[in-house]
Parts: sequence; C-alpha cells; structure tokens
Amino acid sequence: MSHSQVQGETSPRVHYLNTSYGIKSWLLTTDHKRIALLYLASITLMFFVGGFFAVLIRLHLIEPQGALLEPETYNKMFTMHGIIMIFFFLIPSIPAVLGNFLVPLMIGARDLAFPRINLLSWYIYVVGSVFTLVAIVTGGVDTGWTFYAPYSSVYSSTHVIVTALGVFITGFSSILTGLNFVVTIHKMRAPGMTWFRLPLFVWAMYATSMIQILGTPVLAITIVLLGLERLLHVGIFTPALGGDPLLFQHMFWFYSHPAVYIMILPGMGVESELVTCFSKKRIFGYGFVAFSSVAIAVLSFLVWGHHMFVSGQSVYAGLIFSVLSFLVAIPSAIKVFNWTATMYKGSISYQAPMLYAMGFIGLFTMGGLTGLFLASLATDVHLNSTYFIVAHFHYIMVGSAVMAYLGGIHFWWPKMTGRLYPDGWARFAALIIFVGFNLTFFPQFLLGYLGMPRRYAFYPPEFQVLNVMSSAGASILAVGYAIPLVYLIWSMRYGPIADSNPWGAKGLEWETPSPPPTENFEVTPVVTEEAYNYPTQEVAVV
Amino acid sequence: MSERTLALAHQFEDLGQQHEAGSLGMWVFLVTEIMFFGGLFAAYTIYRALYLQAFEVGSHHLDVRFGALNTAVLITSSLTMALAVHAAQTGNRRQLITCLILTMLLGALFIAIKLIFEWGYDYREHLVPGINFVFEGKVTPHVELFFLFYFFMTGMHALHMLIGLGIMTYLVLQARRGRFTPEYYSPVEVSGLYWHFVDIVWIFLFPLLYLIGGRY
Amino acid sequence: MSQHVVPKRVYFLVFASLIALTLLTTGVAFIDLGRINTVVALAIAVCKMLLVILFFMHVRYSSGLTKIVIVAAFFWLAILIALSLSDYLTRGWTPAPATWESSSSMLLHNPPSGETDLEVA
Amino acid sequence: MWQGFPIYPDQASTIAQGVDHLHFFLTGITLFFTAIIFTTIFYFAVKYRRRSEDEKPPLILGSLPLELAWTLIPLALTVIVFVWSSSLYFRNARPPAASMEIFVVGKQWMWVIQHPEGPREINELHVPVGRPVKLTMTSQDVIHDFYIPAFRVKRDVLPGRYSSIWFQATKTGQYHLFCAQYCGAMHAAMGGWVYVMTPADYEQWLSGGAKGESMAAAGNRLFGQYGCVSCHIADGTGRGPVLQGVFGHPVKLQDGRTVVADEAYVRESILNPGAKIVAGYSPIMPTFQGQISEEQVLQLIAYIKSLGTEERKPAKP
Repeated sequence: MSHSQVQGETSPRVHYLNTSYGIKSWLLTTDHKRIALLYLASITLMFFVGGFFAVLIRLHLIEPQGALLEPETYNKMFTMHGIIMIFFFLIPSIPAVLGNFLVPLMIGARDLAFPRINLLSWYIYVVGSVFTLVAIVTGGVDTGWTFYAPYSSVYSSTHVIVTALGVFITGFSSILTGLNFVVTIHKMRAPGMTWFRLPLFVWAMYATSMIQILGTPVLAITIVLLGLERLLHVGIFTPALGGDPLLFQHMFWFYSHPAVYIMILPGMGVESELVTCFSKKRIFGYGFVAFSSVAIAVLSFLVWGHHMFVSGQSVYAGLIFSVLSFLVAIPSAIKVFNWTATMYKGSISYQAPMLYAMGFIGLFTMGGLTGLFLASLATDVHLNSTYFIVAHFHYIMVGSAVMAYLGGIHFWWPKMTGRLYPDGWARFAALIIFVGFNLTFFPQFLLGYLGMPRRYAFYPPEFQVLNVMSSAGASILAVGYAIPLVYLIWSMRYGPIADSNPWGAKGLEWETPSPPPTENFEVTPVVTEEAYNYPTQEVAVV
Repeated sequence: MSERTLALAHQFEDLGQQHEAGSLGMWVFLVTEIMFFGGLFAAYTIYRALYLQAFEVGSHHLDVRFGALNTAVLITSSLTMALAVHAAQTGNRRQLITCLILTMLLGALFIAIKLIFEWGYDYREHLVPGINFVFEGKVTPHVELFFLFYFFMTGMHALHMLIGLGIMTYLVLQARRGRFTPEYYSPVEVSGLYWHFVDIVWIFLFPLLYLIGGRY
Repeated sequence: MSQHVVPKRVYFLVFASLIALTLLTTGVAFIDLGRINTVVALAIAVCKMLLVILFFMHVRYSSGLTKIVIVAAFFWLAILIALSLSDYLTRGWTPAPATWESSSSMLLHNPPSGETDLEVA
Repeated sequence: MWQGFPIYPDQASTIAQGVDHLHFFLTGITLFFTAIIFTTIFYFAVKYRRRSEDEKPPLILGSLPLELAWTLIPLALTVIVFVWSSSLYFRNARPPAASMEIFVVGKQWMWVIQHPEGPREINELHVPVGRPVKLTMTSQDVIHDFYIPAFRVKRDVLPGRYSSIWFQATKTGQYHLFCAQYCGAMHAAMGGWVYVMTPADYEQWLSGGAKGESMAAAGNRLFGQYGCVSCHIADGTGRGPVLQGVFGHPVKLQDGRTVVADEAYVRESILNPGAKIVAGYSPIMPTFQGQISEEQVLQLIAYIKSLGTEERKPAKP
C-alpha cells in the first residue's frame, strides 16, 4: 500500500498532522492520533515536573542532616514526586500516548470506538492535573502518594483534599481510556485480524484496560471516603472516631497494586514489538506471551495484601497474600524467557529502540526478582518501608516502564511525526540512562537491607556513602532523560523524512504512510497472516 | 460514503457494529459502576461484620415502609423503562415518549419520598453524621458509622438517579424529534441499561440498610 | 438490526415477580430467623437482580461476551470482599498453632499454650 | 564521610540469622537468574548480530518443553521460598510466654517506652541480652512503625489497638531504632537507640537513676483518681465487675459471647465501655475517651494485670 504513496516535495501529502491547522483544530480533534500527541505533550510536562522534585530529593539527601530543605518541604517533595509520576505520568504514559496512537492502527480501524470520549478523557486528565498543580503551587501536600489514614484524613495540615480530588478526577480519564480500548479491540478489528493474530502490544493494552476498568473505581470510592472523613470529621478510617485505618489500606492497595501492572504491562507489550522487529523473527511462544498478560492482569488483583505484612493485618491473610504474590512472578518470568528466546538465531540489529528493549529485559529481571524478597513474609518484615522497596519499585516503574516507554517512543516516532531522529544520539542516551539508572537505584537495595527507612528527610551518617552514590547516579539519569527531549524536538523540524516503514517492521501500522492519513488506511486492510511474520528460511524448527 | 446514514459515526463500518460497540461500551461502564458501588458495599460489609450490634441499632431508626415503597416505585420505573425500549424497538414513538416520561416521574417520586419522608426526618432527628449527629447510647461511634454509610450510599444512589433523569430528558427531546427508529435506538437501550443498574443498586441497598438483622 | 424484541408479557411477569419478592423480603424481616434473616434477604436480592439483569437488561438474549463482562464484574467484586474479609475474619485467631513451635529450637523455652489458644487450633 | 561504610547490618537477635539466610538464598536466586538473562542476551546479541540486510532467520514458533521448564522451575523455587519464609514468619509471630513485657506508645514524633518496674524512657530502649522481650505497642495519633533493623523486627503501631513484636537480643551493644511508617513532618527524627545490656547491667540500670513508681503502682493511683475504685470493688459488692483475677481469663458477656480479658479488651472497656458488657451488669460506666492518655491506659492495664495474681473472689450473682 505504501508504494502507491508518492512523497513528492512539491505537493505535500495530506496526513493527520497537516490536514488542518490552528489551536482549535487540536483542542477539538477527535482523531486518536492527535489526542495521543496531546497526551504526549501533557505527560512530558508532568514527567519533568515530577523529575524536578526527584532531583531536589536526591540533592537534599547528599548530606545526612539534609542539604537543602526543611523536613516539611522534603516530605512535600517526595509526595508530589510520587503522585505526579504515578498518576499523571506512568499510568497514562504508554496507554494514553502509544496505545491511543497505535491500537486503532494495529487492528486496522479508522479510530477508537468512541472518539469523543477519547477527547473527553484527555480533558479530564488536564483538569485533574490542574487541580494537583494548583495544590503544589499553593503549598503542596505531605501525605506520601499513599494517602494513609489517619495521617491524611485528620493530622496533615496540607492540601490533601485538592490533591486527592485531582487524583480522583484523573482516575476517570484512565477508566475512559480503558473502556475505549476494550470496546475497540473487541468490536473494531479489521477483517482477518483474529485474536491470535493481534500484535502482542494490543494484548497487553487489553490486559491493562481490564485493570483500569476494574480497579480504578475502587480507588475513586476510597478517595471519596477519605475526603468525606477529612471534610466532615466523621470516622471511616480513623479509630478515634470508630473506623479502621487498615480498611483504607485494603481498598487503596486493591487498586494501587494492580496499578503497578497498569504501568508495566504496556511496557511488556512494547517490548514484544521491539524484540521481534529488531531480531526479525516471530515471537517465541506467542500464546504464552499473550496469555501471560491476561494472567498478570487477573493475578495482580489477588496480591495487594503484601503491602500490609507488617501493618497489623491478620497473619493468615498475610499467608494467603504471600502465596498469591509468588504466583504473579510466574507469568512475568515466562515473558522474560520468551523475549530472550526470541533473540535466539535472530538477525539482530542495535538501533536505539533495541538498546532500550535490551535494557528493559535486564532491569525488569532485577526488579521482578527483588520482588520475591517482598512477597516472602519473613524478609518483607525487615525490608518493608525501607529503601529496598524504593529500589525495587523504581526498577519496575522507572527501569522497566520508562525504558519501554522511551523505546516505544523511539520506535514509533517516525510513524508519529514522519521524521527520523539522530540514531547515534539516541543510542548514547539509552546507554546514559541505563548506567545512570543503575547507579541511582542499585545502592538503594543495600541501603534498604541495612535498614534505612524510606521517606526520611535526614538519616544516620553511616548511610551517607550509598546515598551520595545514588545522588550521583540521579544526576547522570537526569542528563540521560534530557537528551532525548532535545533531539526529538529537533527532529520534528529538521529530522530526515521517514518512509512508511523505516525499521522493516511487520504490523498494519507500518503499511500506512508516515505520518498516517486521518482515516488511518485508504482502504480497510484485510489481514491474512500471523503477527510478526518476518521472512524466514525454508527450514522450520518447532 | 454514499450509503452511510446520518446516525452512523465515521469510525464504524455499519450500524450493527455501532450498536454492538455502544452496548458493550455501556456494559463496560456498568462494570466500573459495579466496582465503584462495590467498594462501598465491601466497606459496609466489613464494618457490619465488625460492629453488628451498632449497625442493627442504627438500622432500626430507618422506616421500612418508605424503603419498601421506594423499592416498588423504582421497580415500576424499571418496568416503564423496559417498555420504552420495547416501544423504540417496534418504532412506536408515542409509547416511547409516554414510557420515558412515566419513568422520569417515578424516578422523581422516588427522590421526593427519600428527601421529604426519610432524609428530612433523619435531619430533624439529628441523625446526619458530620452535620448534626447526636445519638444517645453506648455504641455511639459505630452507630454514626452506620448512618454515614446510610447517607453516603443512598446519596450516591440518588445522585445516579439525578443523572439518569438528565439522560431521560435528553432522550425525550430526541424522541420528539423522531431521532429513533427500529434501526437506530441504541441511546434508548444503553440508557435503559444504566437505569436498570441504578435499580439493582437499590435492590441491594434496601435489605442491607433497612432489613438488617431483622425487624421483629 | 437483529436485536431481540422481548414480548411485553415477559416484562409484566418479571415486574409482578419483583414486586412479590419485595413484599416477601419485607415480610420475612419481621420473622425472627436468627442469622438466616440476612441470608434470606440477600438471596432474595440476588434473585431480583438476576431477574432485572436477565430480562429488563436483555442479557438472556445477549451475546456470550456481555455475559462474561457481567460475570467478571461480580467475580472481581467477590475478590475485593473475600480477600479483605480474609484479614478481618482471621484477626482474632492466634498467631500459630502450638504444634509448629515444638520443632523450633528458637522457642524452646516457650511452654505449651494456654486454653484460649487451643480453641482455634 | 567514609567513616563506617557498612553493607551488612548487625545480627543481634535470635531471628536475625534465619532471616539473613533466607535473604542470601533469595539474593543467590536473583544473581543467578540475572546472570543467566544478561549473559544470554549479550551472547545472542553478539552471535546473531545482523550481518547482511537480506538475512533470513529460521522459523521458530516456540517450544512447549521449554515453556513448561521455565514455568515449573520458577514455580518450584517460589514454593520453596514460600514455605521457608512463612514457617520462619510464623515461628516469629508469637512471643514466648516467658517474655518480659515492655510497653510502647508512639506519638508524633517520639517513642515513649515504659518498663513495668517503673522506668520510663523516650526514644531509648534498654533491654537485657538473652531474654525474650515482648513489646506491646499503641499509637496516640497516626500510624507509626517500630523498627529495629539489627533485630530484623518491624511492626506498624496503630492508633486504637495494640500490636506487638518480640525479640531476644543476642549481642550487647547499641542499635538503631526507627519509625518506619511515614508519620508527618519529623518522621525522620522519630527514632533513637536500643541498648542491649548484660542482665547485671540491666538490673543496675533498672534500679539506678530517678526511679519512679512501677506501672502497676501508677495504675493503682489512677484507679483511685478516676474513681474506678468506687464501682469495681474487690469483694463483689460494687456496681462494676470484680477485676481481681480477671486478666487473661475468659469473661462471659451479656449477649452470651465469651471474650478473653486481654489488653485490647481492657482498653476497649475503658474507652468504650458499652461495647462489651459483662453478663449480670448494666451499661452504666462512663467513657474515658479523651480524658485518659494511652500511657495511662497501659498503666491501668498493668495494674489490672497485677491483680491477676491474687485469689479470685466469687463473682456477683
């Protein structure tokens, strides 16, 4: 199909970016591709706001007594860092940007099932962000992103309600995105696009949407109850007034543990696309990779109690949650092994997206395995609420999820913008990020095992060396994240023109021109082959 | 594009696909609603298990007669809503409008009974937590907890009904303009799903709040 | 459109059953059945819900997908309630059966547990 | 800055070693699989690097035996870790009956620690080596968490209920005490030191310094001060139940249930007396919610406990 497109310089082809101009054409668009770019711009802004707080945190912790901030300010910094990065960057990152852009393209649809709801979800996201940013500007909030009662509902004197309202509102954006994807994937697949021909990214988005739909409403109601308690001084979670603080934790983690998989499952989907494309091979064990996504989505809802092993939860409940938490490790392991096996006898090239993909596998392996320490009751007692936890979830949420997000952005950038970025710079940035990341977070595993609790504005002097190492790594990491911002923006104007399929990848999104026309495909495609059907030798090994 | 009708959005191939997507979309939305109310029901269940005695004391301050009456009102409104969908399917515009208006009237009646005979009474009896709660008894904090759940759950339910009334108004206006045909009545059907869901929530609220622990 | 049109007669039958069940559940509440009261009330509520879902909401005539979506929602709700209750209902239990400790060298000086512990073990 | 650069925390309690062994086993698993994945990726990346643009790899769709292998082997490993770690956890869950008891109240932002013998300390905990110690803990405001890394023990300290941990120190010395649950502005300051002393030193510490009255004595004083004594009369003639010999024994309630009179029950009966009325008595006791601090509740509990050793008087009919 792409051959029929003439990329003449004299009469530019009409595509989704140049079909109309002006602010209004963007703010009122219902085109999923434009909405994806709106999301891209807004979450990038939030990423750097959250990153700014991270830099302040690490700078502050260079000295045991705290180098920079008052303890109250420090508490606000890590709270805002967590809230912004989780609710306003990681959760919408891959689903709302890459998912929005790619799901219709990958399944051969003209748009999502409900384009206006898609736009609405972006506006909801913006309103939620504004609430949260207003809370920051007017003084911030200091409860930690977990909003534990009764600190948040009675004792904190900061802007808990406004921030919680921001998170509550943004939750609906996440729900609507998930709803849109589920309906689209069920009802709008092109002829011949059966479930087992779907790209694994779509499977991952489907599993992610399940979590968004089933989990987010529970967070919403929990936040409302918390707000009610704070506003009316009635006891829902506060023991002095007759409530139980552990109920808040149960309801909060019922959403917030699966939410970790809202962040990592899409990354796993991106990973499957990258590994196959740059190995020029079919995925190893398609069915296992596809179903492990669904298995993770289901199991993720059964394990929340492992956040509460030392909280005063019944030891028997702890036992149940522990065994279930171990189970969720299995589908993750299956994925890692299958990606590795996909590279076996492949034809591997190392463009920037593949470097991110390889970094993802390594960091996810470490992040996942250190999770075993926390699923296991006896070691969790020691490691809970220490820097070990901080290191573990940053390996998952930054090391893996952000790596995959950047890998995906680099992979589909030519499709989204029609331009190529300088691959040398991109590889350099990937390397810097990998090194910086490990230097930042590996020392935190040691700190946690030594017993340094998290959320400490100052700490005993013997922890200083590891903290300084971590802060040094953070500065490298910050540079690593700034480099892509520069060259990607540069490439939008000056980058070489990309053709429809610069990587020689498989998948419907590569069969339409870059950037795609508003309607995605001139003719509805008909799918006749399995996913990742790269040319192979005659010999079949099964 | 020649055979495309006004009712068909550009992203769909045909009206059948559009109808299925709309219906599935509403069902998925109702799943989120089930989890939303479900979170409340879960919290309620746990506190009821912990403080059974106090919850029974609180429950006995509610008037079963109004609860049962309102259940009947809501069930009737569900019937008229189902008949409205039937009318839309068979292209009977007059009956569609009548049934929708009946549904709205019954919904309004429900809220009126709730507001005047129940919440009003509770307010005068100083049973509203956070506003004027005064309760003489030995298990006070947990009785207040019951009333908190009572007001929050019925309040959330009433809010959903108000939204439902808004949707109905829109449907009546659309129906009067003749927007719905036996080929295209998706909005009526999915709004019906929503209305029935709100009914189901009440079907559970009634025994949980009013009949808890018996009335003997 | 191949949408199933349910005869009005079915709607009226369902409506009559729902009203009857409402009267029944209200009536039963006035009879002392002990713990059974709650079970009966909830069982009747479930029946009423099924009637509304199957007939008013046309699920009886809908695709398997719709049914799976509904079952999934209630399944997840059951997860939320059941796993939360697994904490609340077992909190009063003693931490460990006495037999576990006899094998532990660490707790040799721990005498056999008292009568209150045995209730659970 | 380089003074003291530990990468390995002290092992100073009987359970520390067991936890560490599991920790090292898990570290071994982590290193092993990380090494496998990293080397395999690098090996494949080098060995199968693209040599020409029209290179065609073989068709490999998957392998059921391999899939089963990397499903079942990790599964078996996790089962081993689960059983190992849970049995360790359960063994550590219940304090030995012979433990000495110390009471802890957390409040923003300090730990108030009371020894039954009388000494009261803030952000410091003195314990003897080689004796099991049970801490009964509660919070006066938000959730705190009592964490002693060298002992590998940690437990949230909640308002409105008692939680407990126990440990048996194995090494004299000075160890960190932290609050591990974020509790507000000075969360990081809510810690101090645990001093593990030889039994002789501990006895000397107990008797030395400004020794106040014992907790039970303080409780006895409060018992008179708040007027409890006028109803809870030892000979059974009062309007309230006799408290002598009650602690740790089952109590029959008005609604037919039976509860054990433990710390939680006594605390509830002081702060919310109407919740569980003893059979044969009327709910006439006023609540002391808001009038009495958590420390005083603990002193009253210590007093009621001290009555347990005396003869049980016949209860009022």
